[in-house]
Parts: sequence; C-alpha cells; structure tokens
Amino acid sequence: MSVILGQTFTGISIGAVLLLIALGLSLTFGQMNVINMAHGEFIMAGAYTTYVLQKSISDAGISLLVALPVAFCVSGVLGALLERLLIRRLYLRPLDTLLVTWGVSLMLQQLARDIFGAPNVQTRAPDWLTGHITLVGGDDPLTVADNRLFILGLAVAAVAALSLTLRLTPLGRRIRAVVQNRDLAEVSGISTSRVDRTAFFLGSGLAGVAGVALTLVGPIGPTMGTNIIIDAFLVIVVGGIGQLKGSVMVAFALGVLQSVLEYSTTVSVAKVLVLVAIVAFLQWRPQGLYTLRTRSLV
Amino acid sequence: MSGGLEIRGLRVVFDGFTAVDGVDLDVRPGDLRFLIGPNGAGKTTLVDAVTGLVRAEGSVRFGGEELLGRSVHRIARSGIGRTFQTATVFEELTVLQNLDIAAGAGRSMWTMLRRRRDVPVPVARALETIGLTDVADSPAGTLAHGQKQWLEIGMLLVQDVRLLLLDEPVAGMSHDERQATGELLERISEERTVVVIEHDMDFLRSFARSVSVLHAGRVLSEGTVTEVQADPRVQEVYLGHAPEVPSRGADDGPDDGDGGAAVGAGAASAGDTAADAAVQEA
Amino acid sequence: MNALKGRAARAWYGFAAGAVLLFAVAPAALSDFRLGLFAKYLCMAMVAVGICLAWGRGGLLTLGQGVFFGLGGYAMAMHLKLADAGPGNLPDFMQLYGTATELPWWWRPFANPAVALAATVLLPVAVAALLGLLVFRRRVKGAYFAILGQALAAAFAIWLVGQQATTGGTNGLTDIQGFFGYDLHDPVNQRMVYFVIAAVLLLVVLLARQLIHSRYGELLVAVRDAEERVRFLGYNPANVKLVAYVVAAGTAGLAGALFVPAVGIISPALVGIVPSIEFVIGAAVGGRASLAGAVLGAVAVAWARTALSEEFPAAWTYFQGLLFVVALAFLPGGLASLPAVVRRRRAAAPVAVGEAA
Amino acid sequence: MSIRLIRSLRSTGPGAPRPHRRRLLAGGAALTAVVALSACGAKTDTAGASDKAAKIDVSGDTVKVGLLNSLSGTMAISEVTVRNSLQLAIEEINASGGVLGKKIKPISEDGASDWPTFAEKAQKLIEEDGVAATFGCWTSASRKAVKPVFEKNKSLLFYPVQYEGLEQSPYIFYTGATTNQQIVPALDYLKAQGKKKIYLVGSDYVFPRTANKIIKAYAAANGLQILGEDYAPLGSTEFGTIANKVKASKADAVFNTLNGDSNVAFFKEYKSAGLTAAKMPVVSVSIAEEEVKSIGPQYLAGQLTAWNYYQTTPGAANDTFVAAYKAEYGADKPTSDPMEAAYTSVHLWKAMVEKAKSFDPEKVRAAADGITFAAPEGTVTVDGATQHIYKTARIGRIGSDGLIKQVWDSGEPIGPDPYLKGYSWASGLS
Repeated sequence: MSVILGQTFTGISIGAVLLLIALGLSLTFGQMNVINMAHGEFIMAGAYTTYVLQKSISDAGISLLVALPVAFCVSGVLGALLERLLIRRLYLRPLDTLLVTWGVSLMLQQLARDIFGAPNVQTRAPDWLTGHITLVGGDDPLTVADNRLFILGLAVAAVAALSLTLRLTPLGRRIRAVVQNRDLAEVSGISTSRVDRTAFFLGSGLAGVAGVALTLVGPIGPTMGTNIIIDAFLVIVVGGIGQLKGSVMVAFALGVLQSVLEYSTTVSVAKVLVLVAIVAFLQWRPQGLYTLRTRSLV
Repeated sequence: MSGGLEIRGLRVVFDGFTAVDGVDLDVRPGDLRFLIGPNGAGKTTLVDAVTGLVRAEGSVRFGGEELLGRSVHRIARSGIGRTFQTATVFEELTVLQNLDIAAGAGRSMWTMLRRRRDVPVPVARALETIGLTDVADSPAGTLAHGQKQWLEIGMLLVQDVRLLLLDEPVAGMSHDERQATGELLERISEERTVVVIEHDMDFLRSFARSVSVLHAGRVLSEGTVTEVQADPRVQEVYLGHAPEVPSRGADDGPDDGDGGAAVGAGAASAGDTAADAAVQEA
Repeated sequence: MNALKGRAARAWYGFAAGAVLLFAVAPAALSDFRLGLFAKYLCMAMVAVGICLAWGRGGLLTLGQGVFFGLGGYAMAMHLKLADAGPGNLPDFMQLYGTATELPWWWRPFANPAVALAATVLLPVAVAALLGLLVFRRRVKGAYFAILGQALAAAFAIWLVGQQATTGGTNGLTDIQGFFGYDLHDPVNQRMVYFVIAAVLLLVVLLARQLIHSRYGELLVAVRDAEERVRFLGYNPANVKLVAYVVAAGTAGLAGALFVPAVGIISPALVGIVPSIEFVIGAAVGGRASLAGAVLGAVAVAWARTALSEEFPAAWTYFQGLLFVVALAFLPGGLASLPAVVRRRRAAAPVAVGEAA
Repeated sequence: MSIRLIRSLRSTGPGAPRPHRRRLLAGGAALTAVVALSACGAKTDTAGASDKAAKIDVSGDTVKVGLLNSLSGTMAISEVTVRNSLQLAIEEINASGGVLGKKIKPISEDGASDWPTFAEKAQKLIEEDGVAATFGCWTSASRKAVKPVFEKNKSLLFYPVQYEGLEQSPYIFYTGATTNQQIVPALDYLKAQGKKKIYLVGSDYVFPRTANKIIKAYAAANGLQILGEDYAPLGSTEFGTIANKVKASKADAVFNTLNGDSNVAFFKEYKSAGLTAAKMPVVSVSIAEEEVKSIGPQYLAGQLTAWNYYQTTPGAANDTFVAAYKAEYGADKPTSDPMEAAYTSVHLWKAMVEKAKSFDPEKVRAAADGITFAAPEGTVTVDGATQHIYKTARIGRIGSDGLIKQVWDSGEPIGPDPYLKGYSWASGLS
C-alpha cells in the first residue's frame, strides 16, 4: 500500500521536475515556436548561480532563496541576449534555430567547464530541506521528502505566476497578441521585437529557476542540461503547442508513468517504454493533447 | 465535361464557431461563377471544404462523385484544383519545373525516378496560354506577382482539372493584367467549371457569368450580376461594409506598395484569424 | 538548357576529380593510419549524402540518423563477431557477460553473410519506412519530426546499453578480427576496406545525384517548400517524403556497416542524441542542399575534429559550437552557397533560402 | 549488356555522353583497384600473417609515452585527475634522470569520452608517434575499444582503474584492482559484519552488471540473500523509485556500483527517504575521495567504500605522494585510488624497462614478473602470468570531513585472479 502511494508521489515529484524544466519552453517553444536547444544550458546557468551564491552566502537556506530571483535574472538575461543576437534572425527558419542553439549550448557547456572545472559541483541543501515528512508512521512508513515537496511547491507557484502573467498583465496580453497574429499586433502599435525579447527573458528565466530546483536533487555539471532537454521538449510536444494546461497534465502524467514503469521493470526499460509511448501517442494525436485549431494553410 | 459542382447542406464548424452554415450551391459545367461576400462570410472556408482541407458535414458532389471525406490529394486527382489568396508556387523551382510537377500526379515510379528530357506537350501549351514561355527556365521566385498568379492558373491547366477554384486571382494586379486574366478565365471556362472568389467589383462586372453572395456562412443571393446587384438583401449587407468592398480588391497581395491600404488588409484578413482565436479563448 | 549542360559537365568533372583523389591521390599520399582515418571520414560523408537528400532537398531534419547508422553497424558487426567466433560458438562478449548458453534467436540470421549484408541496408530501410509511414501520414513535420528523431535515438541507445548480454552494452561490439575471411589486422586488407568504402561512397553519390535531378527530386523540393500546394496537385506528400527518408536511412545504414571494418567498433556512443546531431553538422557546414557541399563538409568537419582535438582538446567543443552558429545563422546554404551569395551580393538581390516550416 | 548499360545511362540525362564514359572508366578503375588489392591481403586463417611490431621511436635523448585520457566529455571529471598523477610520476622520473638515460616525453591525447575516439587516438600514438607505452583509459568500454589496437600493434597499455575482471590481454598491464581484490573482500567484510540481505544498485554498463553477476554467485555460495538488483542509465539523476524499492526491501546493506554522476542524486534521495548508514549502510566501489568531495560529506558520512588505497593510507611513500600532488595541483585536491594506481603504473613501467634494459614491449613483458615498487598503497608486486599486480584490499568509512578512514584491510596483498579461478563458487561465471 505504502509502496503504491510512495511511487505515486515519486511520479508526481518527477513530474514536478519535468514541469519546471519544460515551463520556460512552454513560453519560448510553445508560444513563440522557437526551438531553443540551449534551454538546458540556461537551467545549468541557474544551477551554477546557486552554487556561486552559496559560496558567498554561507547560510544554505538564505542562499537558496536568494538564488531563485538571481538565477531567474541570470538565465533570463542570457536568453534575451541569445534572442537578440541570433534567434531574431531565424524566426522564419525553425529548424535552423534548433541547430544554431545546439551550437550555442555546446559553447556554453564548454564555458562552464572552463570556469567551474569539469568535475560536478554540489550545493548544500538547507537543513529544513534534508528531512522528510512522515505521512503514515508505523512499521511500513510512508514518507515524503522535504526537497521534493519544495520542488512541487515551486512548480505550482511558477505555473500560477506564468499563467497569471499571461492572462492578467498588459505584457501577457501583448505576448498573446503577438503569438496569435504578429502582423496585426505590429500594426496595432505593439513592438513585436520587444515582446519577443521579453517573452524570451521570461522563458529563459524560468529555466534558471528550474536550475535552482535541480540543485536540490542532483549534481551540478556542465552537461546537466543535455540530459533533460529532450524530455522537456517532449512534454511540450505531447501537451500541445501553446497549451499551458497540456504541459502541466503531460508532465505529471509522464512522471507517474515513468515511476510506475520503473517500479515494475527497470529504469532503462521504463525510459525506452515512455519514449515509445510518446511516439505512439503522437500517432494518435499528432498535435498533442490540446490543440489550437486554425485554418492556417501550413 | 458532364456534371457540375453540387453542394448540399454544407456546414463547417471550428471549435463551436460555424464558418459555413448550411450552404447549397450548384455550378453548372462551363459556368464562370463568382463568390462574393464580406469578410468572414465563409468563402474561403467553403473552398477549403470542397478541396478537403477542412472537415465538413453535408454533401459535395462533382460530376456525381461525393468528395467529402476524401483526402486532399485524392480530391485533387478527381479533377479539382485550386489557388490560394497568396500565390503559392514553388519558388526555388523554375516555371517549367512548376508546371511539370503539376502535370505529373499520375506518373509512374519509373518516370519519376528519371530526368525530364523534354517539355511535355501540355506543359508547352500551358506556357503559351499563360504567356510565360520566355521565362520558362527562371526560378518561379523571381516572377512578378501577377506572373505567379498566372503560373498558378497554368498549373491548374496542366493538371487538367475540370473544376477550378480560384481564391482572389487578380489581387494585386494592374488593370491590364486583370483584363488579361479575365480573358484567360473566360477561355478556360468554356471547357471547365470555374469558381472565383473575388472582391473587385469591376472585375466581377466584366467577367462573371453568375454570382453567389455569401453572408455569415449562408448563401444570401444568387443570379446574374444585375440580379444580384438589385437584390435588396445584398445591398443591406454591403452598405455597412460599403467602403471596404472596392478597396479590398487591390490590396491583398504580399507585394503591395500602398502602406495605408496594407494596414487595412492586414487588419481585415487578421480579423478572420482573430475571430477564430477569440472563439478558442472562450 | 546550355546552363544545365554546363552544370552537368562541371558535376562530372568534379566527380572524376573526386574519384582520382579517392583512388589515386589519397592512398599514395596518406600513411596507413591516416588512410584508416580517412575511411572513417568517408563513412561520415556517406551519412551526409542521405542527410543532403532528406534535409537539404526534402526539408526533413533527420536528427535520428544515429539509429540507422547503428542498425547498419550492428548488423555488420554481429555477422563479423559470429564469423570470428566460428560456427557454433558464442561471440566472446557473450561468453563473458551473457547468461544464456546459446545464441539468441535474433542473432542467428546474421551468421549468414548474405543475410547480414542485406540487413545492413534493409533493416534501417524497414524501420524508416515503418516510422515514416506513421509519422508522415499523421503530418508530423518540421521541428516535431526532428525532436521525435532525437527521442528515437535516445531510446535506441538506452535500449542497446541495457541489453548487455546480447548487444555488448556500453562497450558495443568490439575487437573485430576479420572481414569476410580477410584479416583486418593486415594493413593491406585495411586498404582494401578503404577502397570498398570509397567505391561505395561514389556509388551512393551517383544514386543521390540521379534522385536529386530526377522528376522526383524536383517534386521533393516542391514538397519541402510548399507541402500543402503539392497535395492540391494530386500528390500525396507523405509518400514523397517517405522515399527521401528511407533512402537517407539506407545510406546511413550502409555507412554504419562500412564503419565497422574501418574502425573495428560499433557502440551506443555512435547512436544516441549527440552523434545523431553531429552527423548533421557536416552537411550544414558544406551546404545541405548541395551533394558536393555535404560530402566535402562532412569530411572537412571530421578532419577538423581529429586535427583540432590533437592540438587543443577543449577548443574543439567551442569550434564545433561555432560551426553550427556561423554555418546556419549566417550562411544557411553552407560553404557551397558562398559563390552564389557573393554573386548575389554584387547584384544586390535578396538571398532566397529554402526552408520548410 | 554493357552497351545497354551505356545507352540507358546516356538516356537518363541531358548531359553530353562523354562524361558518362568517364564515369564508367572511373567505376572500372575502382573495381580493378579493389580486386587487385583484395587479392593480396592476408586471410584470417593464415596464422602470423599480421605480425607487426610497434616501431618505438628511441632516437634522440627522449622516449615517448602516450597519455590517453578523456579531457573532454562526461568522463573528463574523473580522467583528468588520473592524467594529473601520470604527469606527476613522469616529472619525478625525469627529475631523477629518466629511464635508461632517456627523458620521458609524454604525448597527450584526448579520448573525449568516446570509445571509437580512444581507438583512433591509440592507433595514432602507436603508429605516428612511436610511443614506448601508453597510460590511460578509465571505462571498461574504452579499454575494450583500444584492446585490439594494442594487441594488433604489439604495444603496451597500462590501465590504472579497478575493473570487472574476466580479461587478460598480453599487451595490457592492469594496475587497478580486479574483482578478487576489491569486490570479493568487500563481500567478505559484509558477511563478517552479519549483513545477510543485500540490495544491488548500479549504473547500466559493463562493470556494475558484471560485478553484480559475481556478487550473486558469491551470495548463492555464502548464504547471503540478494533482495533486488537495479540499474540506472549512465548520467541518470532520478532515483526516487530506486530509493523506494531499496527502502521497501528492508535490506541489511546496499552494494553500490553507480558511476560518479549518479551517486550524487542517489545519496540525496537515500537520505531524503530516511535511510541512514547506521540502519542500512551502502558499500560503494566507485566513490573515491574526489567523488566524496563533489557529492558532499553531509550525504555520505558513515557510508562504506572498498578500495586498495585512501589518501589517509599510512606510509612514507604515500606521504610523499600526497604532498607532491598537493604541491603541484593545489592543497584542496584529494588523492584517490585510480590516481595512485596510475602514478604507480608509470613507476612500474620504468622498473620493468630497466630490468629488461630495453623499451621493446616483448622484452618489457618478459621482465615484468616479480617487479616491485614501494607504492603509496604499500609495496606492490607484478604478477607476470596475469599482468595484474598484488594489492591489499581496504574497506573505509567516509568521515564528515570528506576523508576516508580505513576500518579493515586484508592484511597482506592479495594475488590477482581476474577469472576467479581460485574460487569454487565462481566456476560457472565464465
């Protein structure tokens, strides 16, 4: 019994990590249709920011909380720079964007290696995040780890913040306007290039926040981004482009599926099965879980 | 050339928004039918439904064959061709290659895997008809806007379609070009069925054999140009949009020089998409 | 027509020059070791030929070529391992790491050289056909297709690693001694392998050239640039794309198969996400839509990798990243388009770039 | 037939027929070349046809050796430390006059964490540079990839990392532990501690899978119970499920063969799940001082490791080694078992060469048996038959300061037995 519940929660926490790393993409890829393979390196930048901050602020708890906004800004600025210098030239060439940003990601990885060294580094988790909460005590206890709860909370907060920003703020309205009709937005007096940059700042900033969260569960290393980027893209693709609710549901669904399969088979087999399941799903619904139907030609 | 286009109770619904709402339409062979109507009336969606691009309910028969439910390329192979609002040709290929591809949907595997050695007769004839023989070896991307639209029509000719559905074929053309296009359409329609979506009233007056007016997804009026113009319901619908109708004809092309008009066009065509989007928001 | 003739003649001169370079100059000028490396580069070039067709001409960004390369490579390596072990024996790694005492059923057909050789091409072709049929029919395209390719590469690599007892796991299949009866340790035979690879590359280039300049090739470009329009002309674009995808897969499989005797190893490290993207870079740098560009680009990039990593290991990563950025952001037609770009700059006309959205 | 071929070729294109003829000529030339060349190559069954000794470049006053490690890619993390200690050993030897009067000139190559690249670079070192010996490789996969290259060219490789055994190449010297010098003693230790139920966790690659195969055979013969066996893909950082499984199994101990990267995530998850070293200790065979530092002692304190060397291993040789290493690469840099084995391997090669009075690999091999060196881990002896070395097994406990303190050792060096021939329970393994 407690195993089932434990696995479900593990699945949810895998889902929360997936959601956090994919959330920024739901803006840059989902809304703006830019395939940014360097997104994983923005996550890495957020993680290294946490590491650097912890070196200067010795209290692990404070440094973690400070890291959240700082990492958001660091990755956000990197993203805005990337948009300004490269991606802007490539809006009509999505496939080239993919490969160009892959090149950027290679360079960022090597840069991280040159600055921080090839070995992985670590942050200390604050004491209030190293324990666990016992839900069911006794002989067969069911516990939930603090750091996982923190990540889940962070994911929920980030989704809420993004969703509210898109719905309620003038900036959000502008982003949606540009996404829905670039020309119309332009002639209505919206500076589309500024909106693009801001949206990219936000999306990349969310990657930075995800990076902070990842320091709580795994190592910080130059290649940490490569390992997760494809998973993140799959979440968006399966969820449906431009559909925040789709991404949320798919992230948790994939998380639970992964953890259930992991339990009944092995981690490797589970990973392969999940990927195969995704390919099969896209056969059934090529546009993802939620779709936006338009009569556009291509 | 037997059997015309026969549409019965056609409905197209986009996520709850009804774009085409029970259209009945008959176009006889040899007709040159114009479809007009204000923006959002469902003209293009109607053509999309006939050519299989959007899913629709009802019945569309051509030459007695039911078209609904078939895939786009199968509908095309049963002799139905269309053009798009913005001229869509293969820009990197030459004019000749464009026409050759259009002529070749039925080619065998073996023919496909070999080179084209000469110019197929229908292609040569079409080049002549659309007056592009001189530029046959230029990439289609280098053509002027009007020439591209002619090339599109030429592609329909070599495709040997029996029903041509043309979406604003003279948009962005000069007066002389319009005249030439109109004459071309008249010639073509002698052997085939032609349906034209157009906003340019002068063009319509000069060349339409019959007109259908669409409004809010339904057929509002049908008849000759004079009949339709005399219809009080048509006048009512167009009064509110009166200034827009004449201006629309000239400004929908991608290479429009007139900045002010472009704004109107952008906003107008954007209106359709925005409407769709607005619905999905709900 | 005259221009066309000139172009064709130029292509044949280039082809003849390539043949002379491959069969006369390279074997004479290079040491055994360098010639061996060169053979490896030619395998990369072979993959690039397929990418040129699928991506450059068809707009299909094939980011899963590692899968097909791997299928071809494993098919060949499985046969060679079985041949090394001799009839009735298990390959060495199975004796060490395996749990079974007899050959798994799916290894058995590869004992037959004809079956194995055919499988190096047919296996990737079959997988590509199946996948392509499903994916293109459902109109998964552009970036989604690319990401799907990546996911597939990741899944295949993880699966290979997980089946250590039957696939050699991370080690892959190594220590291959012979090639259809010839001892691979003998430098003369290594040269023979090189010549086989060079000849196959030339054949593959010829085949691709024929496809590109056929009516099908024109249609493929049409599908790349305006898929819906092609549909309205009565073609099914899914089938058009399928052919290009399948040919690219077969070429990659062939390259993988020839890579095995040239390098002596096939492993999941040549299959996953990273190698799959790296296959693309050569074609991108040289010019994705030009056969000569893709081939020369692939060879040049592979050579640069060896040369640079010998001198400055860290610099290679920067350089590779920079190649992607410069080639794709600033020179999308690759080096092959450089003369045309210069000409157009002079004529001050806009640069047209083919790209399927 | 050929006429029809020409005609069909001619009919395929608008081009002039001349080039087609040229194409056939080129194709014909190609075929002739292939046939001509293939005729004179050796067949696999002609013995000795491929005999080819490595050309060692001993002209001048230096002798070249190859250093083959990953300086880029995922394995760079570990392999750079090995590279550093190899260089330290070479500098020491050069400072004391070199080998046979020649200074050692290291040729550095990057394996880039990619097995085919290792093979390529190995070949370059042997054929182009003419190195007398090569030091390096870390993963089993890279060693398996270069093994045929060294055997083919009859050149020597010194491999400094503990590995899964079941190998004995005439051209490789193994200076890290084989299974009976690390895994078997660790199991003996667990058994002596009364740990009866063991859970196996490892990365999905050769070493963990082979190690676990051996562990299962040992367990069957020694009354231990294996409760579960789980593998994570290399580089995986998601260990929620595995931690849940381990926890639910209520094992006495965990035997951990995870690779460096994954350990961080595993131990964080382990701690979060409320598992402790006191309740369920983890014995790791791939966590050395360097990894302890990067995982963080807060997660590892109290856990066990099995190696042949720790930075804290007592002895004058080790004090010198640690001091020299820190002086060269920084006071905060720890030393570890693979680094020590790499350092030792260079000194062993020097001793072998000096005994053989030649750089010729065959003579060096012949001289190898019985060579000893006062290594930081204690005196090691080369076993000529297996080309492995005698090593003392040591179990250590990780302290909260990040250093590993020895809690048990085998007392005397254990003789290498890569195929576990001396253990009856292992008879079915290979």
